[in-house]
Parts: sequence; structure tokens; C-alpha cells
Amino acid sequence: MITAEQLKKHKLTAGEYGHARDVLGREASLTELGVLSVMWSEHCSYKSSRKHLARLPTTGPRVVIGPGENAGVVDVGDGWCVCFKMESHNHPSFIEPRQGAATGVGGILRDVFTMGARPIAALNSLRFGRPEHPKTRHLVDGVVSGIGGYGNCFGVPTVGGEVVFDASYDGNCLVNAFVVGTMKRDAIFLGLATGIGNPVIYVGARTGRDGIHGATMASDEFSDKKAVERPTVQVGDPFQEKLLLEACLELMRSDAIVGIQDMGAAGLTSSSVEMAGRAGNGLLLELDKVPLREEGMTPYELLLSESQERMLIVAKQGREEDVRKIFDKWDLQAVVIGRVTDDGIWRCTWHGEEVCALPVPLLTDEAPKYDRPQARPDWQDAVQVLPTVTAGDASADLLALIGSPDHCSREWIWSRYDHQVGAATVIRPGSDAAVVRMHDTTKAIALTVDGNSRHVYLDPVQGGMGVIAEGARNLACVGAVAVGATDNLNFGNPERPAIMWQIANAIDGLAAGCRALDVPIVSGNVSLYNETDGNAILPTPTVAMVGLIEGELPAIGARLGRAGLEVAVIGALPTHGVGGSSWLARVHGLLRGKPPTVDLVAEKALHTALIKLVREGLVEVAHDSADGGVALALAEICLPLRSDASVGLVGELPGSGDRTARLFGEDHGRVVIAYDRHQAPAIDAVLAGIPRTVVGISGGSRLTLTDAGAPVIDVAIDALTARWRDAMPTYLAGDPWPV
Amino acid sequence: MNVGVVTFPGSNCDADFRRAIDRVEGLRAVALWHKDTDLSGVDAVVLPGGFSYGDYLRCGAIARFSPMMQSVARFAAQGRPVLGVCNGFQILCEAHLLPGVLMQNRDLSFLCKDVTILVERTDTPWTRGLANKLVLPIAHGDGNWQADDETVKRIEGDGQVVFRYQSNPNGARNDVAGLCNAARNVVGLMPHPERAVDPLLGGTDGLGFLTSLVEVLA
Amino acid sequence: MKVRVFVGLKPGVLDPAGEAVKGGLHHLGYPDVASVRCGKFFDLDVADGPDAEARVAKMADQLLANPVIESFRVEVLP
Amino acid sequence: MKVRVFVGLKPGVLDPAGEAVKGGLHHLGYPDVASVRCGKFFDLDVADGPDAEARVAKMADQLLANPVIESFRVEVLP
Ligand SMILES: Nc1ncnc2c1ncn2[C@@H]1O[C@H](COP(=O)(O)OP(=O)(O)O)[C@@H](O)[C@H]1O
Ligand SMILES: [Mg+2]
Repeated sequence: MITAEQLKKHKLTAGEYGHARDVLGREASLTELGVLSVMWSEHCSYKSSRKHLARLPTTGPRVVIGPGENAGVVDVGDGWCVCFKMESHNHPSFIEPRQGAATGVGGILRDVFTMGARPIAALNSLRFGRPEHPKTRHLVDGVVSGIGGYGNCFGVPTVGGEVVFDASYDGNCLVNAFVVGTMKRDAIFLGLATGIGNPVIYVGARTGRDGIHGATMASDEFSDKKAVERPTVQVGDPFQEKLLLEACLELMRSDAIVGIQDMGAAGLTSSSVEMAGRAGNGLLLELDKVPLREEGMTPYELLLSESQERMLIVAKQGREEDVRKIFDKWDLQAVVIGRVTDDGIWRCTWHGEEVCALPVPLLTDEAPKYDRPQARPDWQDAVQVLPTVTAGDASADLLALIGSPDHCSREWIWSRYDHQVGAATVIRPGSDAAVVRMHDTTKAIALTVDGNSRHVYLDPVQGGMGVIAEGARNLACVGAVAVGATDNLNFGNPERPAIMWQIANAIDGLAAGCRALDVPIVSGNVSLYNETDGNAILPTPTVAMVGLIEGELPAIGARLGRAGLEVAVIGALPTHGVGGSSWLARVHGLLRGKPPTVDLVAEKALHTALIKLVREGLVEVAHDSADGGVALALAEICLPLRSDASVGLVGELPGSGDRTARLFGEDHGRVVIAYDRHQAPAIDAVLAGIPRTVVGISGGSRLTLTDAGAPVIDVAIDALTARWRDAMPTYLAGDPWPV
Repeated sequence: MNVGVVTFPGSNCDADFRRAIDRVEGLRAVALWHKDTDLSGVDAVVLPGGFSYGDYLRCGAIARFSPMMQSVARFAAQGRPVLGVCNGFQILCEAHLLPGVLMQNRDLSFLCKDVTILVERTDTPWTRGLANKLVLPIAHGDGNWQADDETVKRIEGDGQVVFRYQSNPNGARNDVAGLCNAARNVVGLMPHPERAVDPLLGGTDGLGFLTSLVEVLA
Repeated sequence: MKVRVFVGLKPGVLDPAGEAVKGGLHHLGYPDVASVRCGKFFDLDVADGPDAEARVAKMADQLLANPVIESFRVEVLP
Repeated sequence: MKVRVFVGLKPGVLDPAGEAVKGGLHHLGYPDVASVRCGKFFDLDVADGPDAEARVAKMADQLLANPVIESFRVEVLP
């Protein structure tokens, strides 16, 4: 008899369990209850979000594999594909930042190479609490060393990411990790358990008690031993993962297997169930054959363990020895633990005795789905009202912004990541998008990850559209055409109607953006219940976007680099105001107003023109002007980056009307460019009516902007550089954030 | 001419190095496996970067005992060209084919950036014709070369320091970025020449290592 | 006074370094090594005093060990 | 049988990790920490036998310690 207490421990409702009992025609065993609880968890079943995710555009002429597999696959021509996904590891990273972030990277790497792709780049999107919060420094340090430690050793270059600090993440940091790999179109592998009688093979690391849900573990029924305090933290081993990668890719070239899948969340259970589910088959697993790291493990523990660096393979009958040989070469184990069956039942035995017999569909397609109630939060109108703020000295505001946690240099972070292993990184971290060349082709891919939770909080639809617009714009800045995206939806508790409203509306915004800009979402992840003591994080959908560059790589920079260039803003001039801006948040401590609206048609036209400008070499610099407004974008192109020297700029603030809005308003649809002025006519021909507003000329050692002749900003580039460069190292050395 | 590149479990710059070698006319890259021992088909050997055996004990400590390293030691003793880069340099030190050890960086963190190194010897098979200053990327957590006073004195006296950092990124003694053995045929360095062989990917200062080899082996 | 703090992984926590060392020893011809677990120690020189040991334990808890996955033990050295 | 191998830096060899820990402890409010040296230990489970200790010493000499900078000590655990 399953008790109410046991259901509660397993986070299942009486209704959910009742359904399972009806289907089974009997009570479930405790082990089966554990399996149901993980397969029906929000994480595995998407029970709150599935209905809404269906609105995301997931198809397109290039899409080979969309959501539903371990990672999405997009065709980039000439028989080549890119394979990518993003995944969160928020809660584990908050508990143990180094291992939590490291295993997040490990998990997403496996999702990509399980498809047959060799990972060629990683990015990450991070959110931390206020710098002054006592946990923040430790979290930043740990997360960065975890990401670097894993990626560097595995040998994937970490080429970009984003970091935002906000009080709403004080008790719940976000770690979203993205990986992209490449493969030939005819070498894609799926997580399929086909072929009745085919052997199921367990490969990689042995299984320990890592990551088993603490509450369920403590229960005495599961172990005859006295409960010892066992940490549930997973520890990653990037070295094993590297071996696993090489062994798996070698195996895939051998024609010995029919399906393969990594063991991620819910480990052996979800990987085997999903493989059976996709093929419409059953499985028989002899759990006593699973290689164990610890003594006295029960079937329950073994099924729920999240030990890292493991994969499940379904091989062709008779090819077991071939699989074993390849894994042997890489000093890894490969053990046959079961076979594919035709009865649609997922059976597990333990020394000959059956301990689970659950119909596969019950665990997959028939998992609970909810259309949870939504309600526009009663505070939504109030936060959209912009209070009057008095504008101060613009130069001082700019210095404050450029040294703020959200805009200062991230070199402290990316210098800890090997961003060049693979010898293919053309544009390294620090620009609008990273560019990585695809070996053995004449192609390169551009990569960016973005999220703007302030905008999403103030208006989920516009904020959601803005995330997509910004991503595609960043790609256009390096001359790349967006070919696909992956998203990670980080929100609070979906059982609260206000949160559910944020989720649904943000998805609508994302979907509209993707549709208008022709960017299919081919994979993604949902992370809900990001809250502490009833305080939810700001709604944080993050999007990683992949762009394609064919043929010769354009010479494009994000820094002025030399004097005498004409600097201009292309696209719409600021009209929107400072609602939701970084300036309002960082200088005045306010999260208020309406964020900018997104004109997706204008956006698309701008990207198309900009890509052409960059590809044809008409511009030397292109830099997205989003967060922080035009003023920050102009300041940023003056800063030094690696070998680029700093170069000043003298000019006139573009536009008319409210000066603060023109400086710091965050309207979409505009980009700062710099070019040899002789190219102006050719540029205008490409722009074909898109406005180009000249700001000024590069040179000197100051950033000087005037408005109708009156001075607005006048600061030394050295002063900007010092604020920008020193903030994060100072803070991470243990001092307060410099202001 | 064939240049062997050894793959240890955890090597991750082996493919990059093979590609760099294949770019150079007259050279062909040959993949070598750590469990093998046969070097009869190669004219030079490269130990590439990465994290052999996870670098868990000390960088390069376990790789040193692989069957292939026993062959590499003999190959080196015959005076034939051996180059170790990053983890490969660490392995050479652990194997006592080069003096000293590579300890954790001074500020304890992994560091990936471009550095300028000064070339002090052009009479090794890997450094002939190199300019006296190169810009090459580093990417390591353990590049802090250390040795006792006596060893430092000996190798300085003997001219075994091949490369020095212009601005020391990791605390290495005497700014050592790379060394050779007394016979000059074995060279090790922390920066990655194989990542600087393409003007689009941060310069071509690494190509000289390979063109030097073509000249020597000709 | 001199104090040594031992820091080791809690039982059950994966020890990749230990596994790698074990593999290395097997290769070297010591197949009988059944398990290896790695740990760290810190030798501190701190001011004498009756509460010294307790203070060092606090240091270990705050900085030297990661209490989520590691445990520690303090030993006063002679 | 269980054997512990201690590996520490030889006196005089620079210990950046120890220095960093010392700095960290000062920052945390323990200014009296005069010095910190870091070391490692390995707990091995090896086959019983009269020569076990000697064999472990050989493992330490060959692999666990780097004689250029480190020294080691073997201790049989109860
Ligand atoms: N927000 C989203 N948008 C699009 N697809 C999604 C989203 N969230 C999840 N998916 C897709 O659902 C499938 C299951 O994802 P997930 O459960 O995260 O896989 P894993 O087993 O690696 O944890 C994947 O194909 C994933 O790409
Ligand atoms: Mg998966």
C-alpha cells in the first residue's frame, strides 16, 4: 500500500498516483513509485510547460531534428549539420557551485555527442544575486571554475556567455549551459531502442548514489543499513567524459549500434524509458548487472542515481563484442544489462526477481499534463509606470554603468576558459557573437546567448520578442545568418497563476520573434520552481542562437581600432524612453516602466542589410546597441580588447527629444557601425532606406558627445577602461564592488 | 617527412596539432597511440596539449609511464626531434627528459590568453629561423616552471632556456616559457604553436616550429 | 603552534583523482591496489592558546574544506 | 590492508596554494595564521603481505610523489 506520506515524499499527487494505479490495475511497488516520481517530475515530463512549448516554431527547411531528441540538429549545407542544446543546472549549482556547474556542462556535452556530433563550442548564461550578498562571490568563483574545469579538460572551447547580477537571484542562481557540435548529416544517431532482442549496453562510469533525491533516500525502507549522511551532490569527471566521447564517436562509425542516449536527469530510468518510448518497444533490464561504485545499493537507488559520465546503447544482436572492444581501447567498461522486448513494458529484475513492470507509455506520453491557471499579476500595471527621475551628469552615469556588474569586462571569467582549444575560434569571447570555424568545410558558425529578465518581467511578450531580436542582431553583427536557436525557460513556481502567466506570455513573445526572424527552436529546456521562501526569480528565458557564415570569413571587429573612421547608428533612433533600462536599474535602483517594443519587420530588414554590409566588407566595426543604450554602445567600441588599442570618438548624440532616453534608452532594432567614410554611399545603397545617422569620427583619447552643440558626455577612454576592466577582478579578489 | 603526434587518454590538442602539421608542405602527421611503441615510421615526435589522465595527480605524471613514452625516451636519446607543448611539456618534465617541474600557476587559476615570448635559441630542430619575439596563446593551470637553484644555474649556464615570457603570466622561475635538453633535440614549452598557424585564428607565429623541422629533416 | 588539518571526500562521493591514480598504479604493475582515495592536508602555524584547536576547526569548516562533499579532522602536531 | 601515503612539498619549494590559503584565512579574520603549507595524502587498499609497506613506498617514489619537489612518508593504517 502506497501511503499519502510516501506520495508526498515523491512529490506525486493522489490524483496522479491514482491514474497510475488504474492503469496498472494494482498498487505500485516503492521502486516503481520512485520511477514514476522522476518520470513524472516537472523536469522530465514538462507537465506544466508542454502545452505552451507547442506554440514555439520548431520546423524549417534546415531543421533535421527538432525538440524531442537529446539535442536539435540543423542542416548547414554540403552534407554538414550542427547539433545543439541548452540545459540548466540551477539548483545543483547553488548547493555546490563548482560541481553543480561542472556537471551541468558535462550533461549538455553528452546530450550533443550522443547524437553523433563532436562538440566544437560551449557557451553559458549565468545569473547571480547582488554582489554584496554574502553568497554571491563564492557562487561566481565556484561556477566559473566548474565550467572552466570541465570544458577545459574535456577539450571544448568555451567561447561566450552572459552574466547578470540581480537581487532576485540571491537565493537561486541560474546556470544555463549550451553546447554545439558538428556532424555529417548521414551520421546522426538517435535514442532509439529498436530491434526486438537487441542488447542494451551500459557504458562509462560506474553507478554510485550521486544525486538521488535526499528525502526519498533517508527512508528506511530502502536500505537495511543504518541511514548514514550521504551527500547527494554529483561529482563530474571530465576526463572520463572525454574518453566516453572518443569511444562513442568511434563506436558510431562502426555500424554496430541502433541507438544511444546519455544518462542525464533520472539516469538509467529516463534514458532507458525514453529509448523504449521513441521506438514503441519494451525493455528488460537486469539491474544486478549494472556496474556499481558503492556497496549495498538497492534497485531503487540504482534506478534513480544521477552518476555522471554514463551512456546507454542499444546494439545490433551479435555485435556486443565489437562494442566491448572499442570501449576497452579507451579503458572504459561496456556491460550488457538487458534487451529490447516487444511487449511495451519496461521491466527490471534484480537477481532474477522482477522489481518493476511498468507500461512504457504510462511513463512517457501518458505522463500528466496540466493547463495550469494563469493570471496577470496584480502588480503588473504598477511596475509599468515609470516614475520621474531626474537626469544627472551623463558622464558620471556612463562611468557607473560601464563599471557595473552587468556591463563591466568579463575577462576575469573568460580568461579562465580555454576558448581556443580546437584551433577554430575566429572571434573569441568579448564581442557580440563568437565565431568558430567548422573544420574540413568553408563554413563557420556564430554563437550568442542572451536574456533580458528585466524586460521580460515588465512585459513578458515584448521581453520575449526582444530576446530573439537581440540574439539574431548579435549574429548579424558578425555577418552570420541565424539558422536555429535553443532556449532555457527559467521561472518560478508554475502553480502560482502569476508565474504561469509570465511563462505563457514569454513563450508567446519568443514564438513571435522566432517566426518573424525565421529562427526555429530546435531544442531547449525548462527550469521551474526557481524560488526561495516564496520569492521567485525574475522571469528569465535565455536563448542561445546559432548563425551560419559561408565562404570567406568577414573581417569585422567590435572595437574602433583606428582613428578616422566614421561612426553611425543604423536603424531606428531611440524614441522609447528609459523604461526597463539598465540605466534605471543601475543608476537609480529602479525596475520600472515599459520595456521597448520590438518592430520585428524592421528588425528583419536591419539584420539582412547588416549581414550584407559585413559580408561585403563595407564596415569595419559593428556592435549591437541594446542593454545600456546608445551611450554604452559608443563607449564600448572605444575600449581596448586584446591587441586592439583604445581609440576615442568625438560626435553628436543622435536623435532628438529627451536626452536621457537618447543616451540610455534600450530600443531594439539598431546597431552602431564604423567605416571608412568613402564607403558611405555603398553602405546607403545596401541599407536601402534604413536610417543611418552619423555620430562622429573616431580618434583622440576621449569620448565626447554633444547635443546641439552643448556638451553631454566628455570622458577619457582611460577612465572608462579602468572602470570597465578593474571592477570584476577587484570584486573577486574579495573587495566590495568598486563604485 | 612524418611527424608523429601521440594521443594519450585525455589529450585534447592532438587533432589540432595534426592539422597544423598537415598545413606545412613536406610534413605529414601520423597519429600515435599511447599503448603502442613503434616509432619506426616517424622522423619527429610531438606530445600535444590536453589533460592526460585528467591531470589529477600531477600534470603528466601518469602519462609518463605509457608504453609509447618508453619509445619516445629512446627516440630522444638517439638525438631525434621531440617537442612537448603544454601538457606535453609537463610530461617531458615528469619523464625527466627535461629538467624541473610545472607547478600550479602563481594565482592558482587557469589562464587562457596571448603572450609574447622571447626566443633565445634557434639551434634546436624546432626553433630554427624563428623571429626573436613570438605572440602565442597559452591555456594552462599549471605552467609555473620551477627547479632548484642548482638546476637553474646549470641550465642557464648551458643555455637550455629556449623561450622566456616577456611578461610572466604564471610565476615561472626566470620567466621560463620553454626549455630544451642538453643535446637540444628535445624541446618543451607552455604556449601553443599549433593554435597560431592561420592568420584568421590569431596569427601565424606558430608555423615556424614546423618549417624549422622541414629544414632540419631535409 | 603547529596544527594539521586533514580534508577528505565524504564516503560515497566520486573521487576521480583516486580512480586515475588507481589506474596509473595498475599500469605500473601493481594490480593488487584495490582502491585509492585522495585527500589533502594543511599544516598551519597558528598562535598558541587553549582555543586554538577550535579556531582551526572553524577555519577548516569555513575555508579549507567544502562541507557539502568533504569532511575534515584537526590534529595538533607535536 | 590500508596504507596512507603523505606527499608534501620539500622545504624551500614555493607553495602558491599554501600562500593563497593563508591570504584567505587572513581575509576571513584569522590574522595569527603565520604559515600554511599544503600537502596531499593517498589512502590505498593493497594486498596484505610482509613487503606491502615497501611496495607502497616504491609506488610513492615512482608515481605518487615527484622527487624533484616533493617528499613522502608511508603510514600503515590500523
Ligand atoms: N523550452 C524548450 N523549448 C524547446 N524544446 C524544449 C524546451 N524544453 C525542452 N525541450 C525539448 O524537450 C526534450 C527533453 O529535454 P530534457 O528533458 O531537457 O532532456 P534531458 O534528458 O537531456 O534532460 C528535448 O528534446 C528538449 O530539446
Ligand atoms: Mg538527454
